Amino acid sequence: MSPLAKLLEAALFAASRPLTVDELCSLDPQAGEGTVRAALSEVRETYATGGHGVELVEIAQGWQFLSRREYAEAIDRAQFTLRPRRLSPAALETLAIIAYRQPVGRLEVDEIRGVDSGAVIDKLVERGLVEVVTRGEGLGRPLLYGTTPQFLEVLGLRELDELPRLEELSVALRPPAPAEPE
Amino acid sequence: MSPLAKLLEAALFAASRPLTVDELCSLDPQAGEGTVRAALSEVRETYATGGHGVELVEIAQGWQFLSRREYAEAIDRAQFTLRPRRLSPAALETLAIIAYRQPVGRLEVDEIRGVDSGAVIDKLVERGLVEVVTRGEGLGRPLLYGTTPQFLEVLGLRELDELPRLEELSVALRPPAPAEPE
Amino acid sequence: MTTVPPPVAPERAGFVVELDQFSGPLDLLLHLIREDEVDITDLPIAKIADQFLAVIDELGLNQAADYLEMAARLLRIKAQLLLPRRAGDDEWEDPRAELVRRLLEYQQIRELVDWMQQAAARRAEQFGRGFAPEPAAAPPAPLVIELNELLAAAERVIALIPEPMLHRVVPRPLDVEGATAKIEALLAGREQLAWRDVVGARATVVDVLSAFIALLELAKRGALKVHQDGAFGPIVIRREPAREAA
Repeated sequence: MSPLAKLLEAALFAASRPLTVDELCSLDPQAGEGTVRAALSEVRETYATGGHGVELVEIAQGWQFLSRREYAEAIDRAQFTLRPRRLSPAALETLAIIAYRQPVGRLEVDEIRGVDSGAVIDKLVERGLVEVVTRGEGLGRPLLYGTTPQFLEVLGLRELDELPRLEELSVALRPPAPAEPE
Repeated sequence: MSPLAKLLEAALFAASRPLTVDELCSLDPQAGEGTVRAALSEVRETYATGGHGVELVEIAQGWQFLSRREYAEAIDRAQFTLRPRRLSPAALETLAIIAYRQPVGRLEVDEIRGVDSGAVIDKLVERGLVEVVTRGEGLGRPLLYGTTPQFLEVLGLRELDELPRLEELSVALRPPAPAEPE
Repeated sequence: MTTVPPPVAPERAGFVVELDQFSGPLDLLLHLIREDEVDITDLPIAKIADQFLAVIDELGLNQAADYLEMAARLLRIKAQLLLPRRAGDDEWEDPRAELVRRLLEYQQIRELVDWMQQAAARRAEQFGRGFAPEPAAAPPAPLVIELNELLAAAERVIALIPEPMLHRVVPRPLDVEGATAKIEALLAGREQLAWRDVVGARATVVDVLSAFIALLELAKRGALKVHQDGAFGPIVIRREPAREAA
């Protein structure tokens, strides 16, 4: 490819949206629109004929690289767009407290962990692992949190009862009150 | 290029971050790691020899397409994409200490820098460069921090061991040279 | 001659977290040492201490704890060096040694920072793919949690809980009565207390507030006197002579 074509290729790759011909012209003040259009064709031809997995497509009055349709499914399946996530130790701790003590309020979680857990709880809610299940008694009627069905799903459990009963848990993470019949 | 190479090309093009070999393998459950690595080389060769504006680079324990250096200025000037914010000296100091001493607690960082580093560490966590990796022993079981893959990405490193070895530094912690007459 | 970057705006000087000029007291010290072109390992402490004090004064850092602490350290070393010592005393340890070690270590960090800055600048010359697929179309990131990870987290939480074990957790109000009783008990045994004796080393904010209010209350009642030699000095609590008999 010509130097101008390579510059366009680099810019189209790096841009966060389709680029118009005008914008592409601004990359090289010396080059006229005709030259830029010719270089653009060069890039498109290279990707069209060279047997590539991506192609240069005219879209929304501009130009953009897109992966070819035939690969879309495989890429979707691999779920690359977001990095597979593990929970941070802080999130796991908070989740453990909520799982074993639910329904439980933020203050109580803070007290057990010894640090402010508001942001961590919000993240867990965002991820659908935890949700507000009710409001507590007392000052301000605090929101009480519990785990969601998705929590069970991620852990591969059918029921909350399947969570292991550690001996120590009966001491430290014992539910605050005897369970009420439902 | 082979069909697998084209699939890898499409996936690497679509991703806005480095993809690990494991992730690339998940694209085609039939292909083994050896086949994937061979196809990866094929893609890299294509872009290395074909006179392209982008290249396939090994970075942050994975692979990523990046625009070639020579086009940085033109793309930057045209503002088609945001340049990452620069890190302050305080942030870099803290990062250096965490990178070399990980897992490391806040108090140790404070002591080496001679200042309270809590706010700086929080910022680094927020930017995804540093994360809590575990808790330490001892009083209050302090949170211990380590660097993330994104830290490698920002510095353009493949692995942590590409950081300079402490012995290579000119002012390494060894006895100073004999005093010269003044 | 010490040249210092332009001073910070005075209104910022109260609680200095991060300065534009220096990333901390060690950075400032290193700046002074480089300017004077002296050897770190043979630090001219008296001169550097004076320069350090002059700079924190000029920059209005008189309330920045980290800088003040370093200033105090420098003055102490300076004083120690002035003390006479016997010739040929092998036991003598250079009071500068610890500071020199920290400065060398810090200098090493600064060198790493230079290296990292260059690496980051080089990386910034290359752009990754700017276009990110529509978030709506993207499937959510797969989440991985292992059951044993969750259990390990539960165990960490358990280890965090101090004895005695936790029953029902409610937001704790100030416990002024408890603090009052504690101070009275301590004073029954001793004439004089330090603040630390009252609150202990692991006091929570609630403990500190409770103890402080209790102290003020007891002082008002004339049961004790609270004395502090100067700003930020240690707080001394003295029992008042048995007026309660009156």
